[in-house]
Amino acid sequence: MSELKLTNAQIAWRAAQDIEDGAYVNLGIGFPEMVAQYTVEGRTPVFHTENGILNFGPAPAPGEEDWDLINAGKKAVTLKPGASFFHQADSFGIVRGGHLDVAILGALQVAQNGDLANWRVGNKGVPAVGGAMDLVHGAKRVAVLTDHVAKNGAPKLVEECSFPLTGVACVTRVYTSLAVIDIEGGKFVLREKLAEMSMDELQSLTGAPLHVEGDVGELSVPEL
Amino acid sequence: MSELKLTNAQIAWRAAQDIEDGAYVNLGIGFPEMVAQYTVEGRTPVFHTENGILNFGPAPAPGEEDWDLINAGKKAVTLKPGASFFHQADSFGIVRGGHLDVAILGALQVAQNGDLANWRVGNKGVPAVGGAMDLVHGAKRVAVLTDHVAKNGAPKLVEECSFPLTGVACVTRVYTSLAVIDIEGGKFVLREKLAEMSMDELQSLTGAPLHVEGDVGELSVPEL
Amino acid sequence: MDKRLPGLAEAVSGIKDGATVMIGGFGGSGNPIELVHALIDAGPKDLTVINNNAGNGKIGIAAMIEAGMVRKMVCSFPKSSDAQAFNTRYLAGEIELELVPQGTLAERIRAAGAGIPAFYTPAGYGTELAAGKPVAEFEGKHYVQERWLKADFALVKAELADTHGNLTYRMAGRNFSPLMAMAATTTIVQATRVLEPGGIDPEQVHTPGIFVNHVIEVTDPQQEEALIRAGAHYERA
Amino acid sequence: MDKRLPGLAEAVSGIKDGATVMIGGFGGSGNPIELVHALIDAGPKDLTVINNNAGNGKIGIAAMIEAGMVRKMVCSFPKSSDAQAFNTRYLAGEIELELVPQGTLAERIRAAGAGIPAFYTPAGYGTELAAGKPVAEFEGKHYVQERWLKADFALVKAELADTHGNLTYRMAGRNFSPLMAMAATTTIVQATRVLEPGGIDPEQVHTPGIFVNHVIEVTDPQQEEALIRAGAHYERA
Repeated sequence: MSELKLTNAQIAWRAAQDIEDGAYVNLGIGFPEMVAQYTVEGRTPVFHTENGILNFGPAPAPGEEDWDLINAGKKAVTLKPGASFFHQADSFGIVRGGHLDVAILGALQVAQNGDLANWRVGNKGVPAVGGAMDLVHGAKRVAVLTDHVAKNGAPKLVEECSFPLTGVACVTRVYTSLAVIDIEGGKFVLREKLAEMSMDELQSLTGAPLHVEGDVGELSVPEL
Repeated sequence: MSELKLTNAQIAWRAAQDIEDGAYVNLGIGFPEMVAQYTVEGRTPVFHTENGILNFGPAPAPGEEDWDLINAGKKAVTLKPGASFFHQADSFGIVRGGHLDVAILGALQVAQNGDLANWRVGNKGVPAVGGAMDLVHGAKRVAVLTDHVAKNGAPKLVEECSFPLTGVACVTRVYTSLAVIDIEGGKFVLREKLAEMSMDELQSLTGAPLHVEGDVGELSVPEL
Repeated sequence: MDKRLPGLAEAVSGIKDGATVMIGGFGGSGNPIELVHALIDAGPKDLTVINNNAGNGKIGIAAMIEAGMVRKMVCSFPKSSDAQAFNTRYLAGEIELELVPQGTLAERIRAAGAGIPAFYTPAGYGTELAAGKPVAEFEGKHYVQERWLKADFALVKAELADTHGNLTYRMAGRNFSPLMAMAATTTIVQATRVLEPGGIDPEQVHTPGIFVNHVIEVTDPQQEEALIRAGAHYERA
Repeated sequence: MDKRLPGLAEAVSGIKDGATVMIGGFGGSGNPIELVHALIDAGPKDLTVINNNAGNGKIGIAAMIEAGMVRKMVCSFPKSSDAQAFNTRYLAGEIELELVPQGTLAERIRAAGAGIPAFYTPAGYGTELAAGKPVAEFEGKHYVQERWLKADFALVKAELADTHGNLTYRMAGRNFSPLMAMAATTTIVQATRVLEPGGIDPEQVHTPGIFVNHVIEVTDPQQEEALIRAGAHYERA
């Protein structure tokens, strides 16, 4: 590691460890999609995509794409045995109705009460929301993958989001480049951190108090 | 005719004349189901039953019943080419969503503003409503088939229903044993009556004023 | 992932006193008779049962009522050719009834499955079945606000299942079953045939497996209507 | 009953200036490209278009926007690999945008088709997209009241149709199409094959014919994604 933080692949790997066998999972477009690559050996989660498929698989070989078989990111996918198609009202019924075990999303900011901002930075440009505001409600666990701080060094875990909200009090766990943090009772509760990083240093990179309840584990991931 | 009124079969026949080719039609359980028997030659309406079938046909021969293929009255039916099955939320979406051309129902009482009472007489016994309260909303035309007066001679077309309501201001046309009456602007508007019956006599059997707008046609039906 | 259970008794063993149980079927079509009879054998009490009807003859839901298992029925049409089991107890004040217009019943169940806590419907506006419910006007017409209807368990009859719980239904036996499968915390399915994953064309799945918890193969299921016509009577073994 | 029309031009000829038009499809899947291009040839103006996206490349909805036919887009995600047509006009204030969360968009369309004027969803609560909308609390959680979303026309791509308008869709091309078919006054379908009644198994119908007004056979339909990758450009003939 050139600097003291996990790569995106390593964050995705860590999140994948918490996905149980047979879990129904929605992975947000982009970075969260990497989680599928690190599925734990012997576990077979079922992936949902909000445009209307359950149990899709990885991208087909180049040239083998069928453009009626795409995911919410508009990328070509394949089907696994036991797949199903449905319309978008049923698909978001799956989301809102509490049927997913976990939804994993990206974040611009997460507040200590679980508020999430991940759909736009400000008021400029063309706004686009897609399924983000639906996906943060309903899943049994709503997890976020993110660098611990923004490119400009500003904390992404904050007391209150300054960017436009995607949802209120919706995030339950955050996997960052430095730590694993649960959101419980309106507080950030630290579960794991990189062994090489002190509590003080981690707190200095976090925009709201980190609470400790019980042991803090070591955030340990393989080279990827 | 032994008395000066239409038989149920004749009322059903008259209602059938107003069903256009290709119309989507729901016939209430019981008396209204007779309308299907008098479908006008050359027209092919599509019948909907709220338990989840479009384009069902008449009862099968005795012994040929399949009890997964029944109508809302729990009677065995058959399928016509072009039939489809769907669940009950979609089926009542068809009803509420305005997709039926006509729903034809029975009545205990109809008020001059279109209020309908057809699900229970009073507060005694076991109440049962089924789809009655849904079927009175949404269809482009909600028609009623009924004897003009009750068995005890009381008018069934009234100023205000005394029996518990099924729906408010929902009926658009009433086919009775004596007349065809539209409900428009909160009034009974007489469209057709038996030629042998005077206006005065018809009015005396009706619990609210009959209005005449334009011609009153002759209610003329074959012997059945 | 394999959602199969070896038998009906295992399937219903989690249904305890006081549970709310949705049971698929309309009239004689689509009733999971074998699951219901297994539930009678298990014998939980104080149940709230959600079905379009309130039992017919001396089998199925009627036999549950006879066995004293049902505290409350939620249904649209408790009348049947032989509704004696329910009628007697209802008129004696021994069983509670929540009467719901059929389309509202279907939509409330669908809403529960889809995470919609409340919606507006024209059905029932101005009638005694909407008494006390909030009303609102939209575009000049009046509507009643109805709430979602959830359950702890759903018992469902399918034609085909795969081991992931993907289902197809047979003809009008579909009725409330896809909705109930969405609305219950635990959905238990009896299927005439249980296939390996891939056995059902993904475009032809009626209920995706995400809504199903347990699948039991019942290869030669009975038909409620046929049993009733034969005068069948079910009592705990 | 035969809902077939001989050609695409006849199918879209009823769509006049100011109409609201739902167009099925999500990304490159399920777009009725041939119907949309026929609509560009017909050239009505001042349209409100409802689709998940706001056009991509220089074909389909993007080409409608280029042609100056669209007054307002209702969509969840106006961004695409090449969303130049919409972006330019939106940033210049020449086209209106109603941005709706995707699940809410689907549910609003479904509600219109099912006669539900309003419903409550958690999506958007506490965000700028719910600003000004009624909110309510159910069982300790907050929800936003959303209204049905209707249209004058829906343009839909199906795989199979029969002459009664019963439809099946191909894979994830299904997306919004069954909902839009319910929600529009007039639903116009292009299908790869049009069969006689009975050609589709009644258990496998995805959209019952009651929701469909016109069917046109387009035997070798184009795929939006493939056209965009090939750099296709559609302009009125």
